[in-house]
Amino acid sequence: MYLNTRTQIVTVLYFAKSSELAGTRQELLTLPEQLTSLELWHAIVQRHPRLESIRGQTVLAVGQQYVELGQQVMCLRHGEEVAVVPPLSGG
Amino acid sequence: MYLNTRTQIVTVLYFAKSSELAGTRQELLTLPEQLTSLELWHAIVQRHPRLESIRGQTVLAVGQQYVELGQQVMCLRHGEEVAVVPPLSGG
Amino acid sequence: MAASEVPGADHVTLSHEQLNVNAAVEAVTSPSCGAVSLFVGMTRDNFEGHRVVRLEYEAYESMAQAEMKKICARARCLWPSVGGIALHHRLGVVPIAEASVVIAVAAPHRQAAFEATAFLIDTLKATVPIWKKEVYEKGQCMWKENKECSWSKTQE
Amino acid sequence: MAASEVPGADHVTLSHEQLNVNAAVEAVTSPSCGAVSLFVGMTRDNFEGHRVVRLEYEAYESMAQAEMKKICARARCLWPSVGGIALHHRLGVVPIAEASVVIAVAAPHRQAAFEATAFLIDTLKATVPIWKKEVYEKGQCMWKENKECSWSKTQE
Repeated sequence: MYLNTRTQIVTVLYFAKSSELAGTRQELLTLPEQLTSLELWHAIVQRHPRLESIRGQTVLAVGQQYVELGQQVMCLRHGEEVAVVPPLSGG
Repeated sequence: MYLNTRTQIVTVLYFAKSSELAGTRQELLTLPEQLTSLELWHAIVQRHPRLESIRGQTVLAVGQQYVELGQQVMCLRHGEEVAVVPPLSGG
Repeated sequence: MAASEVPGADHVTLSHEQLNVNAAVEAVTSPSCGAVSLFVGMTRDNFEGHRVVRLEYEAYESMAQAEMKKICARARCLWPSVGGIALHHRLGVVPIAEASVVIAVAAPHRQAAFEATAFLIDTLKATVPIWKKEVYEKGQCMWKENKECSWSKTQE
Repeated sequence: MAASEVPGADHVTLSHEQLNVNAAVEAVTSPSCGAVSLFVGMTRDNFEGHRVVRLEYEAYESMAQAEMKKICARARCLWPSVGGIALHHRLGVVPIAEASVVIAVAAPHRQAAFEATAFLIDTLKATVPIWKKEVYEKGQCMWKENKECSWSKTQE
Protein backbone atom coordinates (compact mmCIF):
# COMPACT_ATOMS: atom_id res chain seq x y z
CA MET A 1 0.00 0.00 0.00
CA TYR A 2 1.70 3.17 -1.19
CA LEU A 3 1.76 6.28 0.96
CA ASN A 4 0.91 8.66 -1.83
CA THR A 5 -0.04 8.22 -5.42
CA ARG A 6 2.55 10.38 -7.15
CA THR A 7 5.00 8.53 -9.36
CA GLN A 8 8.53 9.17 -10.57
CA ILE A 9 10.51 7.84 -13.49
CA VAL A 10 13.66 6.19 -12.21
CA THR A 11 16.56 4.36 -13.83
CA VAL A 12 16.98 0.76 -12.66
CA LEU A 13 20.40 -0.83 -13.14
CA TYR A 14 21.04 -4.58 -13.08
CA PHE A 15 24.45 -6.12 -12.48
CA ALA A 16 26.09 -9.53 -12.68
CA LYS A 17 23.59 -12.36 -12.07
CA SER A 18 20.68 -9.93 -11.76
CA SER A 19 21.31 -8.57 -15.25
CA GLU A 20 21.38 -12.11 -16.62
CA LEU A 21 18.07 -12.92 -14.89
CA ALA A 22 16.41 -9.65 -15.89
CA GLY A 23 17.74 -9.88 -19.43
CA THR A 24 18.73 -6.22 -19.33
CA ARG A 25 21.34 -3.99 -17.74
CA GLN A 26 19.35 -0.78 -17.50
CA GLU A 27 15.77 0.41 -17.94
CA LEU A 28 13.41 3.22 -16.98
CA LEU A 29 10.55 2.36 -14.61
CA THR A 30 7.71 4.48 -13.37
CA LEU A 31 7.39 3.89 -9.64
CA PRO A 32 5.52 5.41 -6.70
CA GLU A 33 7.40 8.33 -5.23
CA GLN A 34 7.19 6.93 -1.70
CA LEU A 35 7.52 3.24 -1.02
CA THR A 36 9.44 0.86 1.20
CA SER A 37 12.55 -0.87 -0.09
CA LEU A 38 10.65 -4.17 -0.01
CA GLU A 39 7.88 -2.64 -2.14
CA LEU A 40 10.54 -1.37 -4.52
CA TRP A 41 11.93 -4.89 -4.79
CA HIS A 42 8.45 -6.34 -5.43
CA ALA A 43 7.85 -3.79 -8.19
CA ILE A 44 11.09 -4.86 -9.84
CA VAL A 45 10.38 -8.60 -9.43
CA GLN A 46 6.90 -8.11 -10.86
CA ARG A 47 8.56 -6.94 -14.04
CA HIS A 48 11.30 -9.62 -13.97
CA PRO A 49 9.93 -12.67 -12.10
CA ARG A 50 13.20 -14.63 -12.49
CA LEU A 51 14.81 -12.21 -10.01
CA GLU A 52 12.77 -13.87 -7.25
CA SER A 53 15.41 -16.64 -7.23
CA ILE A 54 18.05 -14.31 -5.79
CA ARG A 55 15.85 -12.79 -3.09
CA GLY A 56 17.70 -13.20 0.20
CA GLN A 57 21.06 -12.63 -1.49
CA THR A 58 20.31 -9.22 -2.91
CA VAL A 59 20.25 -5.66 -1.69
CA LEU A 60 19.29 -2.49 -3.54
CA ALA A 61 21.19 0.73 -3.97
CA VAL A 62 19.14 3.92 -4.17
CA GLY A 63 21.05 7.06 -5.04
CA GLN A 64 24.19 4.89 -4.73
CA GLN A 65 23.47 4.07 -1.09
CA TYR A 66 22.92 0.46 -0.06
CA VAL A 67 19.42 -0.35 1.18
CA GLU A 68 18.40 -3.75 2.53
CA LEU A 69 14.97 -5.09 1.62
CA GLY A 70 12.64 -4.10 4.44
CA GLN A 71 10.20 -1.57 5.79
CA GLN A 72 12.28 1.60 5.52
CA VAL A 73 10.43 4.17 3.42
CA MET A 74 12.24 5.63 0.44
CA CYS A 75 11.44 8.83 -1.35
CA LEU A 76 12.35 8.50 -5.02
CA ARG A 77 13.30 11.60 -6.97
CA HIS A 78 12.87 12.10 -10.67
CA GLY A 79 15.75 10.37 -12.44
CA GLU A 80 16.81 8.52 -9.27
CA GLU A 81 19.30 5.70 -9.84
CA VAL A 82 18.16 2.39 -8.36
CA ALA A 83 20.41 -0.67 -8.62
CA VAL A 84 19.86 -4.37 -7.98
CA VAL A 85 23.00 -5.53 -6.18
CA PRO A 86 23.79 -9.26 -6.00
CA PRO A 87 26.52 -10.49 -3.61
CA LEU A 88 29.77 -8.65 -4.28
CA SER A 89 32.83 -10.43 -5.60
CA GLY A 90 35.40 -7.75 -6.30
CA GLY A 91 39.03 -8.01 -5.23
CA MET B 1 94.54 -19.15 28.56
CA TYR B 2 94.46 -20.99 25.27
CA LEU B 3 93.70 -24.72 25.13
CA ASN B 4 96.43 -25.56 22.69
CA THR B 5 99.26 -23.66 21.13
CA ARG B 6 98.62 -24.25 17.44
CA THR B 7 97.72 -21.17 15.45
CA GLN B 8 95.75 -20.54 12.27
CA ILE B 9 95.69 -17.65 9.83
CA VAL B 10 92.14 -16.31 9.57
CA THR B 11 90.51 -13.47 7.66
CA VAL B 12 88.86 -10.87 9.88
CA LEU B 13 86.16 -8.70 8.29
CA TYR B 14 84.98 -5.38 9.73
CA PHE B 15 81.67 -3.77 8.84
CA ALA B 16 79.89 -0.46 9.38
CA LYS B 17 80.99 1.25 12.59
CA SER B 18 83.54 -1.48 13.38
CA SER B 19 85.34 -0.87 10.08
CA GLU B 20 85.49 2.85 10.86
CA LEU B 21 86.91 2.15 14.34
CA ALA B 22 89.37 -0.47 13.09
CA GLY B 23 90.38 1.66 10.12
CA THR B 24 90.21 -1.36 7.86
CA ARG B 25 87.61 -3.61 6.27
CA GLN B 26 89.59 -6.82 6.09
CA GLU B 27 92.88 -8.25 7.35
CA LEU B 28 94.64 -11.52 8.04
CA LEU B 29 95.33 -12.40 11.68
CA THR B 30 97.21 -15.30 13.16
CA LEU B 31 95.16 -16.64 16.04
CA PRO B 32 95.18 -19.67 18.33
CA GLU B 33 93.32 -22.57 16.77
CA GLN B 34 91.17 -23.11 19.85
CA LEU B 35 89.84 -20.20 21.85
CA THR B 36 86.62 -18.88 23.29
CA SER B 37 84.61 -16.26 21.43
CA LEU B 38 85.49 -13.78 24.17
CA GLU B 39 89.20 -14.53 23.71
CA LEU B 40 88.73 -14.04 19.99
CA TRP B 41 87.16 -10.65 20.68
CA HIS B 42 90.03 -9.69 23.01
CA ALA B 43 92.58 -10.64 20.36
CA ILE B 44 90.80 -8.39 17.87
CA VAL B 45 90.47 -5.49 20.35
CA GLN B 46 94.15 -5.80 21.28
CA ARG B 47 94.90 -5.02 17.64
CA HIS B 48 92.25 -2.27 17.36
CA PRO B 49 91.70 -0.78 20.85
CA ARG B 50 89.01 1.64 19.60
CA LEU B 51 86.69 -1.36 19.08
CA GLU B 52 86.38 -1.59 22.87
CA SER B 53 83.82 1.23 22.64
CA ILE B 54 81.28 -1.04 20.90
CA ARG B 55 81.71 -4.03 23.21
CA GLY B 56 78.23 -4.94 24.43
CA GLN B 57 76.68 -4.01 21.08
CA THR B 58 78.69 -6.40 18.96
CA VAL B 59 78.66 -10.07 18.10
CA LEU B 60 81.06 -12.06 15.94
CA ALA B 61 80.38 -14.31 13.00
CA VAL B 62 82.68 -17.30 12.56
CA GLY B 63 82.25 -19.27 9.37
CA GLN B 64 79.21 -17.02 8.75
CA GLN B 65 77.47 -18.19 11.92
CA TYR B 66 76.66 -15.66 14.64
CA VAL B 67 78.56 -16.15 17.91
CA GLU B 68 77.95 -14.07 21.02
CA LEU B 69 80.95 -13.04 23.10
CA GLY B 70 81.30 -15.64 25.82
CA GLN B 71 82.90 -18.87 26.95
CA GLN B 72 81.96 -21.13 24.05
CA VAL B 73 85.11 -22.64 22.55
CA MET B 74 85.69 -22.15 18.84
CA CYS B 75 87.95 -24.19 16.64
CA LEU B 76 89.32 -21.98 13.87
CA ARG B 77 90.29 -23.57 10.59
CA HIS B 78 92.91 -22.27 8.21
CA GLY B 79 91.38 -19.44 6.17
CA GLU B 80 88.34 -19.20 8.46
CA GLU B 81 86.22 -16.09 7.97
CA VAL B 82 85.68 -14.14 11.17
CA ALA B 83 83.52 -11.00 11.14
CA VAL B 84 82.91 -8.21 13.63
CA VAL B 85 79.16 -7.55 13.50
CA PRO B 86 77.79 -4.29 14.93
CA PRO B 87 74.03 -3.91 15.44
CA LEU B 88 72.17 -4.64 12.20
CA SER B 89 70.25 -1.93 10.37
CA GLY B 90 69.10 -3.49 7.11
CA GLY B 91 65.58 -3.12 5.80
CA MET C 1 56.25 16.99 10.58
CA ALA C 2 54.34 14.76 13.03
CA ALA C 3 53.16 11.39 11.81
CA SER C 4 49.53 12.48 11.90
CA GLU C 5 50.28 15.34 9.52
CA VAL C 6 51.64 13.22 6.70
CA PRO C 7 50.02 14.51 3.55
CA GLY C 8 48.19 11.77 1.75
CA ALA C 9 46.11 11.47 -1.35
CA ASP C 10 43.71 8.75 -2.44
CA HIS C 11 44.38 7.31 -5.88
CA VAL C 12 41.25 5.39 -6.81
CA THR C 13 40.93 3.94 -10.30
CA LEU C 14 38.91 1.39 -12.24
CA SER C 15 40.59 0.36 -15.45
CA HIS C 16 40.30 -2.11 -18.31
CA GLU C 17 44.08 -2.05 -18.76
CA GLN C 18 46.70 -4.22 -17.07
CA LEU C 19 47.51 -2.92 -13.59
CA ASN C 20 50.98 -1.56 -12.85
CA VAL C 21 52.34 -2.24 -9.39
CA ASN C 22 55.29 0.16 -9.76
CA ALA C 23 52.84 2.94 -10.64
CA ALA C 24 50.85 2.23 -7.47
CA VAL C 25 54.02 2.44 -5.37
CA GLU C 26 55.02 5.69 -7.07
CA ALA C 27 51.56 7.16 -6.52
CA VAL C 28 51.73 6.67 -2.74
CA THR C 29 55.43 7.34 -2.13
CA SER C 30 56.42 10.45 -0.23
CA PRO C 31 59.67 11.43 1.48
CA SER C 32 58.13 11.21 4.96
CA CYS C 33 56.82 7.66 4.53
CA GLY C 34 59.35 4.90 5.14
CA ALA C 35 57.04 1.96 4.47
CA VAL C 36 54.77 0.94 1.63
CA SER C 37 52.62 -2.15 1.96
CA LEU C 38 50.89 -3.66 -1.06
CA PHE C 39 48.33 -6.29 -1.82
CA VAL C 40 47.99 -7.70 -5.33
CA GLY C 41 45.04 -9.98 -6.08
CA MET C 42 45.61 -12.34 -9.01
CA THR C 43 43.46 -14.69 -11.04
CA ARG C 44 43.93 -18.26 -9.81
CA ASP C 45 43.79 -21.22 -12.20
CA ASN C 46 41.42 -23.41 -10.21
CA PHE C 47 38.35 -23.38 -8.03
CA GLU C 48 37.43 -26.59 -6.22
CA GLY C 49 39.11 -28.65 -8.92
CA HIS C 50 37.56 -26.78 -11.86
CA ARG C 51 40.10 -25.27 -14.22
CA VAL C 52 39.56 -21.50 -14.50
CA VAL C 53 40.56 -20.03 -17.87
CA ARG C 54 39.80 -16.40 -17.13
CA LEU C 55 37.84 -13.99 -14.97
CA GLU C 56 35.44 -11.31 -16.08
CA TYR C 57 34.85 -8.32 -13.84
CA GLU C 58 32.07 -5.77 -14.00
CA ALA C 59 31.32 -2.84 -11.71
CA TYR C 60 28.68 -0.31 -10.86
CA GLU C 61 31.42 2.12 -11.77
CA SER C 62 30.29 5.44 -10.30
CA MET C 63 29.20 3.85 -7.02
CA ALA C 64 32.32 1.66 -6.88
CA GLN C 65 34.48 4.79 -7.16
CA ALA C 66 32.49 6.41 -4.36
CA GLU C 67 32.71 3.34 -2.11
CA MET C 68 36.46 3.04 -2.73
CA LYS C 69 36.89 6.64 -1.62
CA LYS C 70 34.78 5.92 1.48
CA ILE C 71 37.00 3.04 2.54
CA CYS C 72 40.11 5.19 2.04
CA ALA C 73 38.57 7.73 4.41
CA ARG C 74 37.74 4.99 6.94
CA ALA C 75 41.33 3.71 6.77
CA ARG C 76 42.69 7.22 7.39
CA CYS C 77 40.39 7.53 10.38
CA LEU C 78 41.63 4.22 11.84
CA TRP C 79 45.34 4.79 10.99
CA PRO C 80 45.90 8.57 11.01
CA SER C 81 49.59 8.25 10.11
CA VAL C 82 48.77 6.78 6.70
CA GLY C 83 50.11 8.80 3.75
CA GLY C 84 49.17 7.94 0.16
CA ILE C 85 46.65 5.22 -0.63
CA ALA C 86 46.16 3.64 -4.06
CA LEU C 87 43.22 1.37 -4.89
CA HIS C 88 43.38 0.15 -8.48
CA HIS C 89 40.81 -2.39 -9.69
CA ARG C 90 40.75 -3.93 -13.12
CA LEU C 91 37.53 -4.57 -15.05
CA GLY C 92 36.64 -6.72 -18.05
CA VAL C 93 38.51 -9.89 -18.92
CA VAL C 94 41.48 -10.71 -16.68
CA PRO C 95 43.67 -13.62 -17.83
CA ILE C 96 45.12 -16.15 -15.39
CA ALA C 97 47.99 -14.87 -13.20
CA GLU C 98 47.30 -11.22 -13.99
CA ALA C 99 46.34 -8.75 -11.29
CA SER C 100 42.69 -7.88 -10.69
CA VAL C 101 43.36 -5.51 -7.81
CA VAL C 102 46.35 -3.57 -6.49
CA ILE C 103 46.27 -1.82 -3.12
CA ALA C 104 49.21 0.28 -1.92
CA VAL C 105 49.48 2.14 1.38
CA ALA C 106 52.35 4.36 2.48
CA ALA C 107 53.02 5.24 6.11
CA PRO C 108 55.96 6.46 8.18
CA HIS C 109 56.14 3.02 9.87
CA ARG C 110 55.22 -0.39 8.57
CA GLN C 111 52.71 -1.53 11.18
CA ALA C 112 50.11 1.04 10.11
CA ALA C 113 50.78 0.30 6.44
CA PHE C 114 50.27 -3.46 6.93
CA GLU C 115 47.13 -3.07 8.99
CA ALA C 116 45.56 -0.53 6.65
CA THR C 117 46.29 -2.71 3.61
CA ALA C 118 44.57 -5.72 5.18
CA PHE C 119 41.62 -3.53 6.18
CA LEU C 120 41.32 -2.07 2.67
CA ILE C 121 41.18 -5.42 0.87
CA ASP C 122 38.79 -6.91 3.45
CA THR C 123 36.51 -3.88 3.20
CA LEU C 124 36.75 -3.58 -0.59
CA LYS C 125 35.51 -7.17 -0.84
CA ALA C 126 32.67 -6.38 1.55
CA THR C 127 31.40 -3.07 0.21
CA VAL C 128 32.58 -2.08 -3.29
CA PRO C 129 30.04 -2.98 -6.03
CA ILE C 130 32.23 -5.08 -8.31
CA TRP C 131 31.43 -8.57 -9.53
CA LYS C 132 33.57 -11.41 -10.84
CA LYS C 133 32.54 -14.30 -13.05
CA GLU C 134 34.83 -17.31 -13.25
CA VAL C 135 34.89 -18.93 -16.69
CA TYR C 136 35.88 -22.62 -16.66
CA GLU C 137 37.53 -24.64 -19.39
CA LYS C 138 34.33 -26.27 -20.64
CA GLY C 139 32.66 -22.90 -21.05
CA GLN C 140 30.61 -23.00 -17.85
CA CYS C 141 30.82 -19.97 -15.65
CA MET C 142 29.85 -18.83 -12.19
CA TRP C 143 29.33 -15.52 -10.46
CA LYS C 144 31.48 -15.56 -7.35
CA GLU C 145 30.43 -14.28 -3.93
CA ASN C 146 32.83 -12.81 -1.40
CA LYS C 147 32.38 -14.29 2.05
CA GLU C 148 33.12 -10.75 3.33
CA CYS C 149 29.86 -9.49 1.74
CA SER C 150 27.07 -9.40 4.32
CA TRP C 151 24.33 -10.41 1.85
CA SER C 152 26.27 -13.27 0.29
CA LYS C 153 24.89 -16.75 0.98
CA THR C 154 28.46 -17.93 1.62
CA GLN C 155 28.83 -15.26 4.28
CA GLU C 156 30.04 -16.74 7.57
CA MET D 1 46.93 -29.29 -5.98
CA ALA D 2 46.67 -28.89 -2.23
CA ALA D 3 47.73 -25.56 -0.74
CA SER D 4 50.72 -27.17 0.95
CA GLU D 5 52.03 -28.38 -2.40
CA VAL D 6 52.24 -24.99 -4.07
CA PRO D 7 55.59 -24.86 -5.81
CA GLY D 8 57.63 -21.93 -4.59
CA ALA D 9 61.05 -20.54 -5.26
CA ASP D 10 63.12 -18.09 -3.22
CA HIS D 11 64.38 -15.06 -5.15
CA VAL D 12 67.08 -13.50 -2.98
CA THR D 13 69.15 -10.66 -4.34
CA LEU D 14 71.46 -7.87 -3.19
CA SER D 15 71.87 -5.16 -5.77
CA HIS D 16 73.36 -1.71 -6.28
CA GLU D 17 70.65 -0.89 -8.84
CA GLN D 18 67.22 0.61 -8.28
CA LEU D 19 64.74 -2.04 -7.12
CA ASN D 20 61.82 -2.97 -9.34
CA VAL D 21 58.56 -3.82 -7.60
CA ASN D 22 56.89 -5.20 -10.74
CA ALA D 23 59.81 -7.59 -11.18
CA ALA D 24 59.38 -8.83 -7.61
CA VAL D 25 55.67 -9.47 -8.23
CA GLU D 26 56.44 -11.30 -11.48
CA ALA D 27 59.10 -13.40 -9.76
CA VAL D 28 56.65 -14.76 -7.19
CA THR D 29 53.49 -15.00 -9.28
CA SER D 30 52.12 -18.43 -10.14
CA PRO D 31 48.71 -19.52 -11.44
CA SER D 32 47.81 -21.26 -8.18
CA CYS D 33 48.48 -18.21 -5.98
CA GLY D 34 45.65 -15.69 -5.75
CA ALA D 35 47.38 -13.24 -3.43
CA VAL D 36 50.66 -11.38 -3.44
CA SER D 37 51.63 -9.26 -0.45
CA LEU D 38 54.51 -6.81 -0.65
CA PHE D 39 56.53 -4.62 1.62
CA VAL D 40 58.64 -1.79 0.23
CA GLY D 41 61.01 0.01 2.59
CA MET D 42 61.90 3.55 1.48
CA THR D 43 64.39 6.18 2.56
CA ARG D 44 62.69 8.73 4.80
CA ASP D 45 63.69 12.38 4.75
CA ASN D 46 63.98 12.92 8.47
CA PHE D 47 65.10 11.33 11.72
CA GLU D 48 64.22 13.08 14.96
CA GLY D 49 64.14 16.42 13.21
CA HIS D 50 67.43 15.97 11.32
CA ARG D 51 67.07 16.23 7.58
CA VAL D 52 68.32 13.03 5.92
CA VAL D 53 69.78 13.54 2.46
CA ARG D 54 70.57 9.91 1.64
CA LEU D 55 71.23 6.48 3.06
CA GLU D 56 74.26 4.30 2.48
CA TYR D 57 73.92 0.56 2.85
CA GLU D 58 76.64 -2.04 3.16
CA ALA D 59 76.38 -5.79 3.68
CA TYR D 60 78.39 -8.84 4.59
CA GLU D 61 77.20 -10.02 1.23
CA SER D 62 77.78 -13.77 1.26
CA MET D 63 76.43 -14.16 4.78
CA ALA D 64 73.52 -11.81 4.06
CA GLN D 65 72.49 -14.00 1.10
CA ALA D 66 72.71 -17.08 3.32
CA GLU D 67 70.66 -15.46 6.11
CA MET D 68 68.03 -14.26 3.63
CA LYS D 69 67.65 -17.84 2.36
CA LYS D 70 67.34 -19.06 5.96
CA ILE D 71 64.47 -16.70 6.71
CA CYS D 72 62.69 -17.77 3.52
CA ALA D 73 62.94 -21.37 4.74
CA ARG D 74 61.60 -20.37 8.17
CA ALA D 75 58.66 -18.55 6.54
CA ARG D 76 57.82 -21.65 4.48
CA CYS D 77 57.91 -23.73 7.61
CA LEU D 78 55.51 -21.37 9.41
CA TRP D 79 53.20 -20.82 6.39
CA PRO D 80 53.39 -23.97 4.26
CA SER D 81 50.95 -22.64 1.66
CA VAL D 82 53.37 -19.88 0.63
CA GLY D 83 54.43 -19.99 -3.05
CA GLY D 84 57.15 -17.70 -4.40
CA ILE D 85 59.13 -15.39 -2.11
CA ALA D 86 61.28 -12.47 -3.29
CA LEU D 87 63.71 -10.64 -0.98
CA HIS D 88 65.49 -7.84 -2.81
CA HIS D 89 67.78 -5.52 -0.84
CA ARG D 90 69.60 -2.56 -2.30
CA LEU D 91 73.18 -1.64 -1.34
CA GLY D 92 75.28 1.51 -1.71
CA VAL D 93 73.78 4.97 -1.87
CA VAL D 94 69.96 5.11 -1.80
CA PRO D 95 68.43 8.54 -2.45
CA ILE D 96 65.39 9.82 -0.54
CA ALA D 97 62.07 8.15 -1.44
CA GLU D 98 63.73 5.26 -3.27
CA ALA D 99 63.30 1.67 -2.14
CA SER D 100 65.97 0.01 -0.01
CA VAL D 101 64.15 -3.31 0.33
CA VAL D 102 61.33 -5.07 -1.51
CA ILE D 103 59.71 -8.21 -0.13
CA ALA D 104 57.04 -10.09 -2.10
CA VAL D 105 55.18 -13.21 -1.02
CA ALA D 106 52.65 -15.16 -3.07
CA ALA D 107 50.12 -17.54 -1.54
CA PRO D 108 46.80 -19.08 -2.52
CA HIS D 109 45.05 -16.90 0.10
CA ARG D 110 45.95 -13.51 1.44
CA GLN D 111 46.18 -14.21 5.17
CA ALA D 112 49.30 -16.35 4.78
CA ALA D 113 50.83 -13.83 2.36
CA PHE D 114 50.29 -10.91 4.78
CA GLU D 115 51.61 -12.79 7.81
CA ALA D 116 54.67 -14.14 6.00
CA THR D 117 55.52 -10.65 4.65
CA ALA D 118 55.42 -9.12 8.13
CA PHE D 119 57.53 -12.00 9.48
CA LEU D 120 60.10 -11.62 6.68
CA ILE D 121 60.71 -7.90 7.21
CA ASP D 122 60.80 -8.27 11.01
CA THR D 123 63.26 -11.15 10.75
CA LEU D 124 65.37 -9.54 8.03
CA LYS D 125 65.88 -6.55 10.31
CA ALA D 126 66.84 -8.87 13.18
CA THR D 127 69.21 -11.29 11.47
CA VAL D 128 70.52 -10.26 8.03
CA PRO D 129 74.00 -8.62 8.20
CA ILE D 130 73.25 -5.34 6.42
CA TRP D 131 74.02 -1.87 7.79
CA LYS D 132 72.61 1.54 7.03
CA LYS D 133 74.23 4.91 7.57
CA GLU D 134 72.03 8.01 7.54
CA VAL D 135 73.73 11.06 6.05
CA TYR D 136 72.31 14.39 7.24
CA GLU D 137 72.26 17.71 5.45
CA LYS D 138 75.22 19.18 7.31
CA GLY D 139 77.35 16.16 6.41
CA GLN D 140 77.09 14.38 9.77
CA CYS D 141 76.14 10.77 9.64
CA MET D 142 75.03 7.96 11.90
CA TRP D 143 74.99 4.18 11.74
CA LYS D 144 71.46 3.09 12.51
CA GLU D 145 70.48 0.17 14.73
CA ASN D 146 67.34 -1.89 14.25
CA LYS D 147 65.40 -2.35 17.44
CA GLU D 148 64.68 -5.89 16.14
CA CYS D 149 68.40 -6.77 16.43
CA SER D 150 69.07 -8.56 19.71
CA TRP D 151 72.52 -6.98 20.24
CA SER D 152 71.42 -3.43 19.44
CA LYS D 153 71.51 -0.99 22.36
CA THR D 154 68.11 0.29 21.23
CA GLN D 155 66.70 -3.24 21.45
CA GLU D 156 63.52 -3.36 23.52
